[in-house]
Amino acid sequence: MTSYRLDKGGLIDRSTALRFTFDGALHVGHQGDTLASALLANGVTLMGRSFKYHRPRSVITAGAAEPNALVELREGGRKEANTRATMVELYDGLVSKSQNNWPSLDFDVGAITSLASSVFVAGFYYKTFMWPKSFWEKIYEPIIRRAAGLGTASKLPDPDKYEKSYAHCDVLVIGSGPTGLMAALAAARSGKRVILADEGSALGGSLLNEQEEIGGQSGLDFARGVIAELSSMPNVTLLPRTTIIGWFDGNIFGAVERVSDHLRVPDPYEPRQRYWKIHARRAVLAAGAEERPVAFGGNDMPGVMTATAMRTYANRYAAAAGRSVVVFGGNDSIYRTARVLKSHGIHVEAIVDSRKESKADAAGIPVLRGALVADAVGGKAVKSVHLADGTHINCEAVAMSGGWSPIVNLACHRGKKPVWDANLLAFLPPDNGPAFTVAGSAAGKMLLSECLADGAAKGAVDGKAIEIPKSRDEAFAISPLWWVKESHDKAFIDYQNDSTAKDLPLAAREGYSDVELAKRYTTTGMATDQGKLGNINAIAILAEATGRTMDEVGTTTFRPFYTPVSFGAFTGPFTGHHFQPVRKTPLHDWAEEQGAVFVETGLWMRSSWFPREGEDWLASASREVLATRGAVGICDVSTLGKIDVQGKDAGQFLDKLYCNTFSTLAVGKARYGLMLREDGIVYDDGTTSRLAEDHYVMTTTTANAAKVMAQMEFAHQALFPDLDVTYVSVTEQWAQMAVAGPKARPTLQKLMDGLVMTDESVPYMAALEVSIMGGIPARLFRLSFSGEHAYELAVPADYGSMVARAVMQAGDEFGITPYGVEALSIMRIEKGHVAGGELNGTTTAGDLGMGKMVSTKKDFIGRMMAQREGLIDPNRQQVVGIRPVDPADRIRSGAHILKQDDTPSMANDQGYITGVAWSPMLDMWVGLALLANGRARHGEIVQAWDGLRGHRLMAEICDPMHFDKENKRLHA
Amino acid sequence: MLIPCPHCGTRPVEEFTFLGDAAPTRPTTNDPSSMEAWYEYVYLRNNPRGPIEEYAHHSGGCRSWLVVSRNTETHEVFGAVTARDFSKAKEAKA
Amino acid sequence: MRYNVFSLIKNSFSGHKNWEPAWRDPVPQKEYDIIIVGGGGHGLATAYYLAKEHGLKNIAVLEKGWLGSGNIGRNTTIIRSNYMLPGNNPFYEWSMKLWENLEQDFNFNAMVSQRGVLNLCHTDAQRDAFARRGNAMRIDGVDAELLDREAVKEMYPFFDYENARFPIKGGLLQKRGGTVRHDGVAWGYARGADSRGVDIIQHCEVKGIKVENGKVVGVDTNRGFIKCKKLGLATAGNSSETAKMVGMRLPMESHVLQAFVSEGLKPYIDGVVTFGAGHFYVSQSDKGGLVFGGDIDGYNSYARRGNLPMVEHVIEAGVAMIPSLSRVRVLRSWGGIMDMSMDGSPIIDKTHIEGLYLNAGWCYGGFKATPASGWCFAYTIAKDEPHKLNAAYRLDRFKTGHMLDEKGQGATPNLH
Amino acid sequence: MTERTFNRVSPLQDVALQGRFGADKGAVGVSFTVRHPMSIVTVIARAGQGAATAAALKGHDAQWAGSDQWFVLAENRGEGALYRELKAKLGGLASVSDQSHGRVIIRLVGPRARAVLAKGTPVDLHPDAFPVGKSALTQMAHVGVHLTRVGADSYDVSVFRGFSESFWEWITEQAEEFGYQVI
Ligand SMILES: Cc1cc2nc3c(=O)[nH]c(=O)nc-3n(C[C@H](O)[C@H](O)[C@H](O)COP(=O)(O)OP(=O)(O)OC[C@H]3O[C@@H](n4cnc5c(N)ncnc54)[C@H](O)[C@@H]3O)c2cc1C
Ligand SMILES: NC(=O)c1ccc[n+]([C@@H]2O[C@H](COP(=O)([O-])OP(=O)(O)OC[C@H]3O[C@@H](n4cnc5c(N)ncnc54)[C@H](O)[C@@H]3O)[C@@H](O)[C@H]2O)c1
Ligand SMILES: Cc1cc2nc3c(=O)[nH]c(=O)nc-3n(C[C@H](O)[C@H](O)[C@H](O)COP(=O)(O)O)c2cc1C
Ligand SMILES: [Zn+2]
Repeated sequence: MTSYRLDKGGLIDRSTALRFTFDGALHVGHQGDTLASALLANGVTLMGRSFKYHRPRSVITAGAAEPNALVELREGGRKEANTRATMVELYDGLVSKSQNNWPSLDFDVGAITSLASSVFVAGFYYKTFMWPKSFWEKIYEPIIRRAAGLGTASKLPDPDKYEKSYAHCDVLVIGSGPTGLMAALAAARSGKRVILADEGSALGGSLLNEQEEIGGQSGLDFARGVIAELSSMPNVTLLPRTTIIGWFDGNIFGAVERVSDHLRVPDPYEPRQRYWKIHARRAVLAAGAEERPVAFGGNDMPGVMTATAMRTYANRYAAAAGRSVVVFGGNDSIYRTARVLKSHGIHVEAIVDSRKESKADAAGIPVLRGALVADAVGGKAVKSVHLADGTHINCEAVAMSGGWSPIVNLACHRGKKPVWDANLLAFLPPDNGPAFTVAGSAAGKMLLSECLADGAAKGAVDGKAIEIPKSRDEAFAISPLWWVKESHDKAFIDYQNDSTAKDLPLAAREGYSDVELAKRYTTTGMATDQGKLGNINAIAILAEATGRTMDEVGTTTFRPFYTPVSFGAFTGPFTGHHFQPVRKTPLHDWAEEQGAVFVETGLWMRSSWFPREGEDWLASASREVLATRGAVGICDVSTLGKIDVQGKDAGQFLDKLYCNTFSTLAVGKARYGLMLREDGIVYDDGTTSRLAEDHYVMTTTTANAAKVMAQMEFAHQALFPDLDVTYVSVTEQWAQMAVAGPKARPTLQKLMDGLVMTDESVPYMAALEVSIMGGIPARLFRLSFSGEHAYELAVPADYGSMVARAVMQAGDEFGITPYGVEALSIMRIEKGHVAGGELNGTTTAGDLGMGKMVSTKKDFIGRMMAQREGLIDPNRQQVVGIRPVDPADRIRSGAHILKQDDTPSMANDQGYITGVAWSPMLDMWVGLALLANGRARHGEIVQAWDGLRGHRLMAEICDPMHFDKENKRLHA
Repeated sequence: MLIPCPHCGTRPVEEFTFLGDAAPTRPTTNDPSSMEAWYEYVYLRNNPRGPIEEYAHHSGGCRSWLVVSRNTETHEVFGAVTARDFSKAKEAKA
Repeated sequence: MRYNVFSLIKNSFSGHKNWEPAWRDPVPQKEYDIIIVGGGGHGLATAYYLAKEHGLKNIAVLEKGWLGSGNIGRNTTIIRSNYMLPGNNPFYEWSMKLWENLEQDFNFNAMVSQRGVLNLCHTDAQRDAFARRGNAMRIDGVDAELLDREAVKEMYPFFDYENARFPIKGGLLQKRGGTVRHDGVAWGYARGADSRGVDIIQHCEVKGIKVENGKVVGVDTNRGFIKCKKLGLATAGNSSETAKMVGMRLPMESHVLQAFVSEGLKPYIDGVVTFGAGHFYVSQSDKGGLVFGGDIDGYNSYARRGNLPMVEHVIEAGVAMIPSLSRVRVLRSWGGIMDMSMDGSPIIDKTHIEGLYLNAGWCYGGFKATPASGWCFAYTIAKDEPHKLNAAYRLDRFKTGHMLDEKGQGATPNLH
Repeated sequence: MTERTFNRVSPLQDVALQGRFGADKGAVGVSFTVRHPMSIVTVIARAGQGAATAAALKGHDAQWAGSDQWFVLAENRGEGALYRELKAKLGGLASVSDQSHGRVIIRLVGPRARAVLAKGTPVDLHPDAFPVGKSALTQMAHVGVHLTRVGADSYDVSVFRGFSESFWEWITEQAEEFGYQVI
């Protein structure tokens, strides 16, 4: 086909030659083209296939609402499915492909579904594919799935970067047509902070696409002048290529800036897209209006498009949709369209005006009044049109205009519904108050002069007016034109979803007459354009079919996103390893030197084990346990939450937080504490030490540190505001290491400045402020999670690794070994100490065997609710020890417990294993479990049932303390 | 949604953690006869469609607990006070 | 008119002009034996089973909006029975069994698709918790498989295994889990109930409940007073408001949960997958859109729409799990109002008022429960006592301390 | 008391390497400095002592850090010296906790510093809303931060030490488009 590029005009740079491919064929376009305009200019009108019937499709629009010309853009990890060719700025080297066809776009086998299309009406699949039952998943559904969907998404990681940013302004103006430019100008001249955003590749809105006259110059020059003024003002931010995607609570707008999508690849250091959250004190929506198609037969055929699109292709892109055109509509703008096309040398065969009369100027072009286009005829391209009265007109393209729908989407994102205007034949935006106003065509102002004035008025700050330039208005008179029922071919409402005008009365007949039900039954409005083109036509047809008014039918719900948004934009830089921040302990460097393998624990990286040559995790952890229990080990416990609690009422406050008592704790001592939730369930545990009369330092578990802090803040501020207490997290100030084992004391002794460590000077549960290594302030606690004679030493974090190295050196003569959380976990299970598996948010103090700790003398969080019958029932699951009867067997965490002879069933389920460990001390697997009435069942033989992994073995219930029951080692 | 923190100024919802209705008051006694009151305090909520006074923690900011007045149907925010002031005012009323 | 391929072809010859309405649009009668408030999945299923299983007549479902306008019409359509507590497990498995025969039962293709539900785990502790859960399932005859990293990788090679912040260590798979077309469920139950004589009355809002001498006698609606002998409330996110009509306060908060759909794609992800290191779950609809969601926004809400922070949160998690999602586009977001209970489990029970029954507290898991919930609620209403399957869903369990807390979060509804 | 110093190791020691990075055209947009070692002390007024504490902190570099809370900063002080000094001075009025090792302060200077920070914080950094001397507690990149405007074009951001490396990676990446240097 010959070129459809017009000889002159357009905002394209003819001196550039941009090469691109579509389905492998090479084409050339210019800077300023979109992929759609360049394809049209190259005579390529077949751009895609429809969803259900695989009908040949081309562009319907020249903008964001495009439902048909969706392509696969780019390749590899950059491949994007469903990209609107109308929004793709052409770049050299662009690669694109058509979608949803096989074997080719031109010859698409899927089109045979058209033959059976009389069966494939709206909702057909709800009525069939039910027999035989097994066929649905095996046969029908896979076929449907393969047929459905449009483009193919890449399965490779995206190589590009994304960014997020906040922005704040006094006035946000959305849309930069005549309305938006005036609004931004009015606001900006007052000195206020203004952001002007437009999704177009350049600012100017419809002024870039139309032949207008404003202030004695062309609309384009007017726009350029305003933009120049705005860009010179420091209080103005211009955001072209930026779509406002939604309006949210607090007048917060989401926006996506396509920073690099117009390039083959982004510049280094530049993101592909930037997601903005704009906090706007006030915003003006100047989004314009969308032209509606008319439902006539074959209104989806390549060559049929909205009149605005056809004018835009001619004016802005110097591309002709066809050499001869029929213009069809029910309003005055069709005359303008015909004149514009004529001015570009495109032959207009006729203006087909559905109305009997119009005063508009036809510039000598033949006009058929009171006439209707019933069908476009052709196939892959329009060859002619049939009018309802049987007239036949040859043409290559049809420009249609059903009227305008103000783009009210954003104004409806927070729940309000638009209101029908029977004169304008348009849904107008609801009143959202002064923080978010709507101006120009988006508010139903269809004349240019009205748009300029309305924009200026709505943008003005404190009523400060700016001068409004004179302009020339086009005539605007409109009559309803929705559906030409004389059509023979399908008349499409929702192009992409292939829903037709006839589907809507069918839905109504079947009981789906509510607009929301009709939407769901026919899928009208659910495609990527979200009904921007078709919904109002659908409402009109539904109204007629059910004898209701437009308002009675109403619109479906407008929801974000205004246009589809890439996941990457919302993700920003938080991908891959940067999904969440990494939190490292002050001993990280030291642990790394020691060859630690790290494990994610919440956001922390903790040293998990310290393998030596040839060791797996189990061998390493076992060796670490043996070394610790045999002599001395050192473990990083810095991740435990540490909270400084100070003040006159600190003790009283802790008494409220814990079920046991802290106000009586002696200075210089630590105590284990159990914290409940208000519902009586255990929340957290840890030791709290009293450093001074009015100063405690509390520790929490790693997992709950932040939650406990929030609970304290709540308890103090909301429940007990009269207590004179302060608390602050000092977790990060201290590097903390457990030094455990029979040689712990002689090891640490070497670091002490002056302190002679004895059972008297540092007794069990001592908590002392000491000085080490010649003046480093430290805290020394004699605590033990491992069951050994052990200490925890805390030093200011910057010294952490240095001190850990010193401890290693001091312990060298004893064979000191670093141990990680695996070894820690083995030792705690050997000793029956509870941790995450048992503190699972459903256990009580009694379940954990700590019922005696619960005070009955004071008020504390959780006291009352803990006494409910369900929480004191003796048949509750209680913590027990468990070990295989045959020491060669391996019990597994997560196995359930059955009585010795019971068959597996929920009714027979007695509990489950919460944690297991290979005990190098006992030479067998040992575990902890929660077992119904477990404390009374020590010695019972049970089944450890692990059907999930195909294991079942006999195990013995025992005391949770598997090792050193008398705690001799602790006090050794 | 923007929350006017009395300490930090106006901040967006992502900096806050919510804990629901602030109307229930923690009983002051542990007397067994108060069980019903405790149950109501811990478990029952008015859960209004419309205005609510709710606890919000400025967890991503100053870490104060606030009581925010807001409409649960429109998400309109009317204001915020500190939980401390709210509790004291409630106490004074009782 | 029965739906099948023959009726479809036959109707195509007459241009589909002769289809009968899927359900009638009746004028409310003055009195019903049983009124169900709420034309969502649970209300419609209840009416269906009251008619079908208990042979009851003279039933109405009153729905304030259009049929299925509540959470049934806006959920992410995941069905599964991977629960672990004795009070929950048999109930959800019964639901699964009902799903498996549902369409033939009510003659409507709701596209029950047992594509498998895979929960990923990222830590040893999570794997242990899955082992516990999987065994609780298996012990009761429910299918469950524990997968290691390699097995997950074989199923979904395009997830992030190399560069992940929280590496995938395995997962718990329930092959019988999957998805069901949400609207189809509402419509199928509606059609099934209607054909058994139930009056489904749309745009009929209950505004008051009349109780005399401790007994329900009827409801005030925007279409007048309607008498009834028994009244079942199945109003999901609006439950506190309806309970308030008889002066009841519920152990419940209403929260907004958002969901999302991407542009349509050719088959991309086969089953349902949930990410274990952030809140994200995804499946692909028969139409090709990726349907996904995550956490509730976190604040009390009746607004059916959420805010951007949760959008970002969910999508960040999604891309962390599947890096190639980065260039896929999200098309639409919406919200529904969840009846978040104080222990994350539902309530199906009688109340202290004679003839008044309550079905609520479904959190984000009530879609999968629809058949069993309707079935059990119908039983409870018909027999005036709970069935053993819903015996644990007592309203007084919070008072007695018999919570059913699968997540162990306690009385903090927005954490369930 | 004599002030003793020890060799403190910054968690960013191996990460914050000097040089120029990112876009290499034109002047740098932002310069980063890690302020280390610093003395940082949290001061929290006891009940009813907010005003008195604030008065007692006159003359110190005290930055607002929440209701009746401050971070007091100093450079070139020995280990624990500032903490001990404030504890002695404020005894009874306020609680004092040493955080010198617990937080890392990164200073941003330059014409694009504000744009870099806006990528993280929802705080409006316009000088009318966030003048010199003002501090805010907020979040950036999933990390809690304490942010202070210390000059027209300069800001201090302080984060928990454990997050500092991650945070450093994020904030410097945000500056790439403007070109940045680490001093
Ligand atoms: C985004 C989202 C995702 C979800 N994802 C899943 C999932 O993947 N899997 C899963 O199992 N569950 C999921 N759920 C939960 C599930 O949808 C609900 O738990 C379930 O649908 C609730 O039961 P329902 O269908 O009866 O509720 P609804 O459909 O909400 O029905 C309640 C009905 O009561 C009506 N009503 C209320 N008040 C009155 C009144 N006064 N008078 C008359 N009528 C009234 C309402 O209009 C509504 O139609 C999700 C929910 C949401 C919102
Ligand atoms: N009968 C007719 O011919 C007729 C009918 C209607 C309008 N018009 C004319 O159209 C013009 C309308 O001017 P206007 O300024 O109101 O609109 P406009 O169409 O000129 O500009 C709207 C701009 O808003 C942008 N936009 C829309 N939604 C956006 C979003 N969510 N994010 C970012 N940008 C977005 C669009 O890209 C567009 O550039 C007037 O000249 C009017 O006379 C003519
Ligand atoms: C499983 C599922 C799939 C959906 N797929 C689409 C879709 O492809 N296109 C679309 O526009 N909306 C889709 N939706 C969203 C609906 O349009 C609608 O937003 C949702 O049902 C909530 O209703 P509301 O937005 O009218 O309040 C889907 C919803 C669900 C629950
Ligand atoms: Zn605050």
